[in-house]
Amino acid sequence: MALKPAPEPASAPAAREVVNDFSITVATINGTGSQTSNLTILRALFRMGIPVSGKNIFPSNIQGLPTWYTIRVNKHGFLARRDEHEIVIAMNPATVHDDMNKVVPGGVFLYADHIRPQGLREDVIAYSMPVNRLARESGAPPRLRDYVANMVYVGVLAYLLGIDLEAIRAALDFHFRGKAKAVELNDSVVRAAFRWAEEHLEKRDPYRVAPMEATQGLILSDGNTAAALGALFGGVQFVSWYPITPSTDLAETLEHYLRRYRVRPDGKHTFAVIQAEDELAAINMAIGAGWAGLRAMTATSGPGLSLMTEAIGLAYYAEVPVVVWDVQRVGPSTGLPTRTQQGDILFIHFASHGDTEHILLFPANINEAFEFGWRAFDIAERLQAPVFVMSDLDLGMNHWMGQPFAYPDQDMDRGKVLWEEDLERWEQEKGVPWGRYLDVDGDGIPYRTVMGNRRPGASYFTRGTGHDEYARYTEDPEVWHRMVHRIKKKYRLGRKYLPRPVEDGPGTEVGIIAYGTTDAAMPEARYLLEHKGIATDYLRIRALPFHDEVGDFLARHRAVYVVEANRDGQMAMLLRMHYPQWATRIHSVARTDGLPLTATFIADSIAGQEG
Amino acid sequence: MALKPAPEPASAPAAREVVNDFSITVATINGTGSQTSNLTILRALFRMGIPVSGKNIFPSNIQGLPTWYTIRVNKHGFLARRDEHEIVIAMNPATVHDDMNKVVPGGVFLYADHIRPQGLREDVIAYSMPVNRLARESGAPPRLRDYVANMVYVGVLAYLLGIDLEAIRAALDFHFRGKAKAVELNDSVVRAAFRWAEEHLEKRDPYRVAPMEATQGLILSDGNTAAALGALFGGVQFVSWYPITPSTDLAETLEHYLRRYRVRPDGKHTFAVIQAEDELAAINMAIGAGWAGLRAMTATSGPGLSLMTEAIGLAYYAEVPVVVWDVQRVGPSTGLPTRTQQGDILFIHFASHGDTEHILLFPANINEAFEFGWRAFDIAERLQAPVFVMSDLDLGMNHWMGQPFAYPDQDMDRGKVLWEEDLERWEQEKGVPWGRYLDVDGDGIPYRTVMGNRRPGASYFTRGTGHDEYARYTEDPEVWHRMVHRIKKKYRLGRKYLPRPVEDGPGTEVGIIAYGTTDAAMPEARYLLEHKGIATDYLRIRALPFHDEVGDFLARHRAVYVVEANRDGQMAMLLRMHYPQWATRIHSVARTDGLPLTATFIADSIAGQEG
Amino acid sequence: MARTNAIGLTKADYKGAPTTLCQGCGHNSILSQIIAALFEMNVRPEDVVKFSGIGCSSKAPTYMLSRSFGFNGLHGRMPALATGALVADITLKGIGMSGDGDTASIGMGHFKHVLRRNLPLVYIVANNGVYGLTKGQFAPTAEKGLTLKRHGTNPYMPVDVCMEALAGGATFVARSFAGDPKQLKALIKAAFHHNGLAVIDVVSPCVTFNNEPSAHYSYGWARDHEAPLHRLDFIPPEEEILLDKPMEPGERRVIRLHDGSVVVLEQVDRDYDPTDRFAAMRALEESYRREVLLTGLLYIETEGRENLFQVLNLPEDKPLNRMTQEELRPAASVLEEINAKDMFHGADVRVNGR
Amino acid sequence: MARTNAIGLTKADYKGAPTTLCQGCGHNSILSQIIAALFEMNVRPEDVVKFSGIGCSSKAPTYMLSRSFGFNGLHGRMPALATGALVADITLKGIGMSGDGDTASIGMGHFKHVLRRNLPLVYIVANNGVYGLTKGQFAPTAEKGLTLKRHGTNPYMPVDVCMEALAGGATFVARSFAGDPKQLKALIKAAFHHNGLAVIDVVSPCVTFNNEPSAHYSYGWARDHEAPLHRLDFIPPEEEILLDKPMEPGERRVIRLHDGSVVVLEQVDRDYDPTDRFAAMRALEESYRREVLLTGLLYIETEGRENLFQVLNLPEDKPLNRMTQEELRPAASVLEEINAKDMFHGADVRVNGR
Ligand SMILES: Cc1ncc(C[n+]2csc(CCOP(=O)(O)OP(=O)(O)O)c2C)c(N)n1
Ligand SMILES: Cc1ncc(C[n+]2csc(CCOP(=O)(O)OP(=O)(O)O)c2C)c(N)n1
Ligand code: SF4
Ligand code: SF4
Ligand SMILES: [Mg+2]
Ligand SMILES: [Mg+2]
Repeated sequence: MALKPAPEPASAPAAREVVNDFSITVATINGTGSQTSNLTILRALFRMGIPVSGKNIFPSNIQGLPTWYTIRVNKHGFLARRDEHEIVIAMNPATVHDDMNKVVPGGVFLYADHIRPQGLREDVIAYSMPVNRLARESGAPPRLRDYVANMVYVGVLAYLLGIDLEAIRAALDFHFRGKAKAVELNDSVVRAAFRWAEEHLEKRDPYRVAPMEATQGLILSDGNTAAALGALFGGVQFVSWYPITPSTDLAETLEHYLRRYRVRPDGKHTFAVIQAEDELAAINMAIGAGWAGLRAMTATSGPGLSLMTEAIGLAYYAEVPVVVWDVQRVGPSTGLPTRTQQGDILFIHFASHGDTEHILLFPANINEAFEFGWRAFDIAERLQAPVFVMSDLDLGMNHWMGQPFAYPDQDMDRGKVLWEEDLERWEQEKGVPWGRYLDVDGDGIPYRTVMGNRRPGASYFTRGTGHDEYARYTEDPEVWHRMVHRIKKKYRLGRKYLPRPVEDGPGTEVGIIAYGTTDAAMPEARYLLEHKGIATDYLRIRALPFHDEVGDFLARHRAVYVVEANRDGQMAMLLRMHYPQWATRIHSVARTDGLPLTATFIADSIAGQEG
Repeated sequence: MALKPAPEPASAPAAREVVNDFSITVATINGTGSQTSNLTILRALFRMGIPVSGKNIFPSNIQGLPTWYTIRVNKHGFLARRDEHEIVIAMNPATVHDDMNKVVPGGVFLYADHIRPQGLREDVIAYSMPVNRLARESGAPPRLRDYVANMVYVGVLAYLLGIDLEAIRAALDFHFRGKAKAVELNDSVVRAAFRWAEEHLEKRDPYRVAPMEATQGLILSDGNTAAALGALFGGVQFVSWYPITPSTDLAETLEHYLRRYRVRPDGKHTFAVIQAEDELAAINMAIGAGWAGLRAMTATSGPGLSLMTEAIGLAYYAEVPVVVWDVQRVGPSTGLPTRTQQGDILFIHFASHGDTEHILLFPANINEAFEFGWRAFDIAERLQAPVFVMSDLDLGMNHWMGQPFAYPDQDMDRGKVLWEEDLERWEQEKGVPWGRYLDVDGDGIPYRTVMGNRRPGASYFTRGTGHDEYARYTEDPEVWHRMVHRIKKKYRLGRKYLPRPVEDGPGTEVGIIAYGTTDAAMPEARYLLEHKGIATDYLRIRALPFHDEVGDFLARHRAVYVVEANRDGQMAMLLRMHYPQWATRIHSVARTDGLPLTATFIADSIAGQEG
Repeated sequence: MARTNAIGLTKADYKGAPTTLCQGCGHNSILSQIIAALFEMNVRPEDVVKFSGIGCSSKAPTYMLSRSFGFNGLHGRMPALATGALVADITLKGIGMSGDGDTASIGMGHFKHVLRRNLPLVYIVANNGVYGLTKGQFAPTAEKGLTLKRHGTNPYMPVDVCMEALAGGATFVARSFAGDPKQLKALIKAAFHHNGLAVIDVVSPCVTFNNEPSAHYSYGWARDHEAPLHRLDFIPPEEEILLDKPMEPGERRVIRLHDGSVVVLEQVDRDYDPTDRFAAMRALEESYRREVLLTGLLYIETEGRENLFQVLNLPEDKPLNRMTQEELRPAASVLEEINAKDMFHGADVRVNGR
Repeated sequence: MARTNAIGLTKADYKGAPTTLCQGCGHNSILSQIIAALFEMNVRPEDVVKFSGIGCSSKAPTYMLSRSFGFNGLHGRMPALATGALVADITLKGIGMSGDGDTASIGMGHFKHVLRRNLPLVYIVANNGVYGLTKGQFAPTAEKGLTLKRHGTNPYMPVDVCMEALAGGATFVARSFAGDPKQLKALIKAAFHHNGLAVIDVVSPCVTFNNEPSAHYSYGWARDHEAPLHRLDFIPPEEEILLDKPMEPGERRVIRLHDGSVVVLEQVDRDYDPTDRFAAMRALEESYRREVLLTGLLYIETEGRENLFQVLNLPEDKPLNRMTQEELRPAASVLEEINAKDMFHGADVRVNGR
């Protein structure tokens, strides 16, 4: 999504005007409805054509605790999180001083007058807003006061930055889906606040926005919605899930859309969604459904994944297609349920006892969340295997720009399923009686029938215990050996069905590897590195097991930095394991604190190691 | 346990006498009580001073299916499984032909006359035994007939091989714990069969045994018993478990001994054993107990481990000591429940979502099973961490020679626990208020209090969510980062508490690394390699994370072969991951089919790769 | 020649692989009765699908109905596995076989929740009071005080599978005994025709680990203490004519199932109303005090409760798993609509005034 | 100055960290009543230990008793966690706090099994019919037909925590309402003195996600439909004197607990015998039909059932977790005995004839 970086440094000196290049952070209390205001600002800027991203830093709590929303505005399209906050809007008395201290020198501190910070910093430009008074004057009913209070800062900010009031109006229209009364009320508060600011504030800061054309044709979405839509267009038939942040929205949004678009004219559903009693049930249900020929999925996060471990092994060894979305949050253990991490890679790749090596997909943006949403089913059914889509809270719950979602460019690939007539034909063609685990094609992928196929000989008995090519129980050592190596072959040859890595770069000797949401920081990080004199090539991994391109990339570079949001450098470890010949050139750039990585951290780490 | 190998090749040509160097396999039906007979043979040979090992290849079934027991007799002390069977005793009509085909050319095929093999092989020496008749004549009551029938082959074999009847008598005495009637009955059957053989069989085969002194002072045990005894002498206080083969015996034997040796004169128990409702409960109970200051453990196998995954992450991050025995069986999934594997290494090392790197111990023999049985508690309590003892079915359920168990040479290390008075003193000494997760010693290990400590300030609230040094809930990014890196430090520095690797070898350029039961095949494998002109050094890993010696060993050798009983070469993968600088010299020798690795396989694989 | 049923099949057509359970194991008898019931009801094996967890009881489905699909899943997870699968083709009838360990220990949660969902499934608990496959530890259904040679004396109160099913809102709850083939077969038939989840808790002795005559799950004790609530007969819809013979009130009860089949209960001691959930609980509670093995159809709810397929609003004309891309992937126009209306859009010319 | 109790503590000594639950959340009221009960009973906070699972309800223990140890474990696993821990020091009293999702959904199996074991633990289910912390999905206890804006209408029959406890053999089963502080406090006191597992299912409204007046777990509905079985009073052993005032039979019931404390039940509508398990089930069943929220002490079993500590034969003179190496590690002579007698030995001179 990044535009061609301009030659000037990312942030300009405070003295002159700063246009379309800063971050706004709103500090509020959760449960007070500030999300609407924040989204309104985000959308209005986006509508003005300016690249934006929005990130919600919220507590694992329902009401009353501090929460922050950060909007990054960047004309180059550098949209990763930054540590610097140019504009802070303080609405929460509990954190007002910390919030003030966050502002960069020369930045803006905009605060609700009733939260009364004790002593303002000299090096920031402070503005106070009569939030409660304006809310009162809005004429909103008392129960909406808190809510409306948040619209005040939208109006004041609009004045200070020059946000188009029409764009705000458009954002409100969208948000309230045209409910005129709500739009009117909010819009009037925004305009009143704007007018108040016009009259009472003297603009002393350098920040402002100016229309661009950089978002034309783009949309804003969160990754969970994108994933849900992807699954919808993937023809998902069965969803079993158990609530857990940050994956809950994915399942709920999916059910919402299924009820909208997958009910037949006679009222019957072409899907089933079951809120299970726990994740053990959720995954076992999905495995039952996948086995029975449905496109089946579940969505969860770390703790749920951990509970699914045993069943994952069953799906691996009994060769049952099933899609599992892991919207990663911070672990180990319950960890930080509302913060982001890329920490489940190693665990899931090797999940369950015995030898396994699972397929992981790494969507990096909302368009890939959508695409992998449907493609994961094709892969799972083609390879008769569990497929893990490794999203994270940052992608899943934050707001990202992207292309409109693209309709699948391939028909659904149901894999090697044999129905009644197919089976007949198959046996004639192949000249052997069908066996569930026979590798007749040499690709390690057997053919399967599914429950309901009434042809004689179609049925078989599935189990997680040792079985031969005809699915018969056996403890024969040779057969066990043969079966697990056939499965290994299936995974090895099956890599061709997985999304290939994406590469970019001039062909230098320093490489960077990243995956998933860490990609968001890469254009800026590489830009910063270039300015430090380090030109880099970039490869983004989109799936495990690795494609050959990954090895080639390692081979071509003197040093390769693997960037990821976890403590141990999990992908770097995997790369070393798989590419012993290049192991020494693999360097880890890893960090986890619950927040998305910043470009500065990445660039500094790499420069430091290169230096 | 291996003796200095003699210069002659392992098996001599069939023409001349073969003394104390062959394998006997008994093919029976499970549930018919042949285990007593097999153990009797094993023990009698052992009592004669001859090195032996006994391996049971049994089905996951209670009654009626084929089962095999193989005794390896080897004067050099080479006691690993072999693929060659010199003597096969066939008692099972269902497998008689397969069993006959197992015999090496020139070997012995001893069969019960009623199972009537159709056509005997020309190249084996066959003897038939009137098993039913002798059993009938034994005067044993009809319900014991089947059972007694198995004693017949003991007697016949004793005659053929020259097994000392007194040694057999001693074995029976031991087995029946002196119950005279049972001993008498069995002994008389053995003697009758012996006499019958004397009268009716003409010995035509070269195999025989001769007394040695190689087992003087040694004992025979299985690893599960050894582990249970180790835990007993480790002062285990709490055991929660759920039945699963092959770990069940460990828990049951432990309870047996606890009831024998840990009941106070007033009848009160100094332990608690709870058969839990599942493995989720078992591990959470053990974590509760470990948290509360008990030496707590559970024992399970693959599927149970998989279910414990979430709780493992909790113990890691909340820093709760707990010991988990994984008696490995064949996975993935339910796999082969009664076969052996070293397949859970990667999974457990990285178990649970988020960054983890668990401590694994690898006992290779019954003495280490005992030792790690007590030492694991010291480690868990010292490091406030879950500790996994990676046994396997081969060690746990098979019969091994070893030294008598050695009483712990160290006092129990309860780690940094503060009781009422300690806390007082601690705060004075350290000059800070105590905090559960404060790293005052710089070793990453905090001090803990436990429930029941009534001193003001002693209590704290434990959780799997983010917490600071004082165990207070927090979502602060810096604190999260600090805590997980402090934990990482604890594991890094804590390696010194783990059993160091064991090394052996002349100092050549080819190294071998193995761990756990694969060790049993190493003396013979290295002997075979030496005879192929490949001198080897050997390092046996006894714990994860790795000690520095492992890296040094890699550094010192041109090529290092990592031998293990799994499909993917899991330890080799870990070594590559941790030692990128030596990654290319690490070669994997891995195989899994449910049976223990043979020395021939290992030697041939290494020789092949050395090529 | 072997006898054939109305659809031309012999009993052999309902068989599975040769059993590897112990000789005399109760589970083998249950298999025989399932086979007999399906044979007599003229059910095509292809119309049945088998599920199980882990245990001797859960291995059992291998030994019947080899013409049916089957899935021997994970320990305790059979209800979840079956739920996911059965949704795929609601024309198939599911049989789930589980053990007391599998259901009442590790699987307790799923058992409770599959009841709530009223999944159409014949759920058989082959109950022997022990964990057979792991060599005879106490299962949670073992009676308090049961003493086993290798495991001492059980100090805990037993779980009563039927009481749990009743408390959990099951719509069909029965108890039977592997040594009472006639009753068991009738119950299996009725369960097969029930329009929701049917629990049959079968005392199924483990001859190897828990068959001392004093043990409540032994053949001996069960035979001596069985107290059937009624004599049972199942009459399929097409044979309803049989009911025409005169009936005296109080002697029999006739329960009509959703598909027109009928269960006839002939009174034994007293008239028992199996549509009264509360009476069922009382009968169970009394059976503890009287130390008897109460068997029969404890409870049935024939109307009022939707089954899971109804709740999910699944089509009846076509199984979900036979649906094609046309039915499953919404048209491109739908995505266009979503992109246009549900997503917020970037710069547009009007706003930027260009 | 703040009032102190008999052991010199003020209410503040029973407090925890400031609550972060929503204003008006039922769980906050439960916390207040626990605090009040312990304060009034003169229990030292150091003698109590807190456990919970995951959920708003499970966060709650943070907000009370900061002088007690506590462990906020994993979702659904509180019963297991508490079992392991409480064994370590049986002089401590455990309070477990859980939610309807935590107990009746993911934790159902452990709930059932901790009942069987009769672990001495006050087990409070803060029941709001929804998953609060994950934003208001239906919990398994939600009434059938409950409609929530974001989640549609619940099609499944509810799990009744009290019925489950009764069916599972609990020895103390009560239901209460966060809006009835007096009754709740009395029940907490009684539970605290019960010699085994005490389940209190508390209707504890989620003001954020499930408080529409038509919803059964709302303050409005619960207040309007509460039907207490009795008025309850708890009298600690040392105040037994209070009971001396004359009693008329039929008006009150007096239940004596193992430690000499007493629960006095004053009849409301009819005389209710809480020692009759079966009556409890009937009362519950009727409450469904009458659509009322039945509260009070549904069932108590004061004798006859051993608790887990008794079953395990734990010492009373010293907590397990204070035992030393001398008590825990058998002497070297024991190992010698084992080595000598239980292990089979290799070559001995006699046999080899040397
Ligand atoms: C997760 C897991 N834990 C434990 C086991 C071991 N296991 C196999 S069967 C069984 C008990 C079966 O008992 P039950 O369900 O009563 O069946 P039965 O053998 O008595 O018929 C257990 C614990 C397993 N296979 N998986
Ligand atoms: C294994 C696991 N699955 C899911 C979650 C997410 N989760 C957190 S709280 C909760 C539900 C809590 O509901 P309840 O027990 O009713 O408590 P309440 O918030 O309503 O008080 C869930 C599902 C989790 N933390 N762990
Ligand atoms: S062990 Fe028991 S349950 Fe298992 S097959 Fe044998 S008799 Fe049946
Ligand atoms: S969301 Fe509901 S349950 Fe959670 S704190 Fe708020 S009111 Fe209580
Ligand atoms: Mg059983
Ligand atoms: Mg709840």
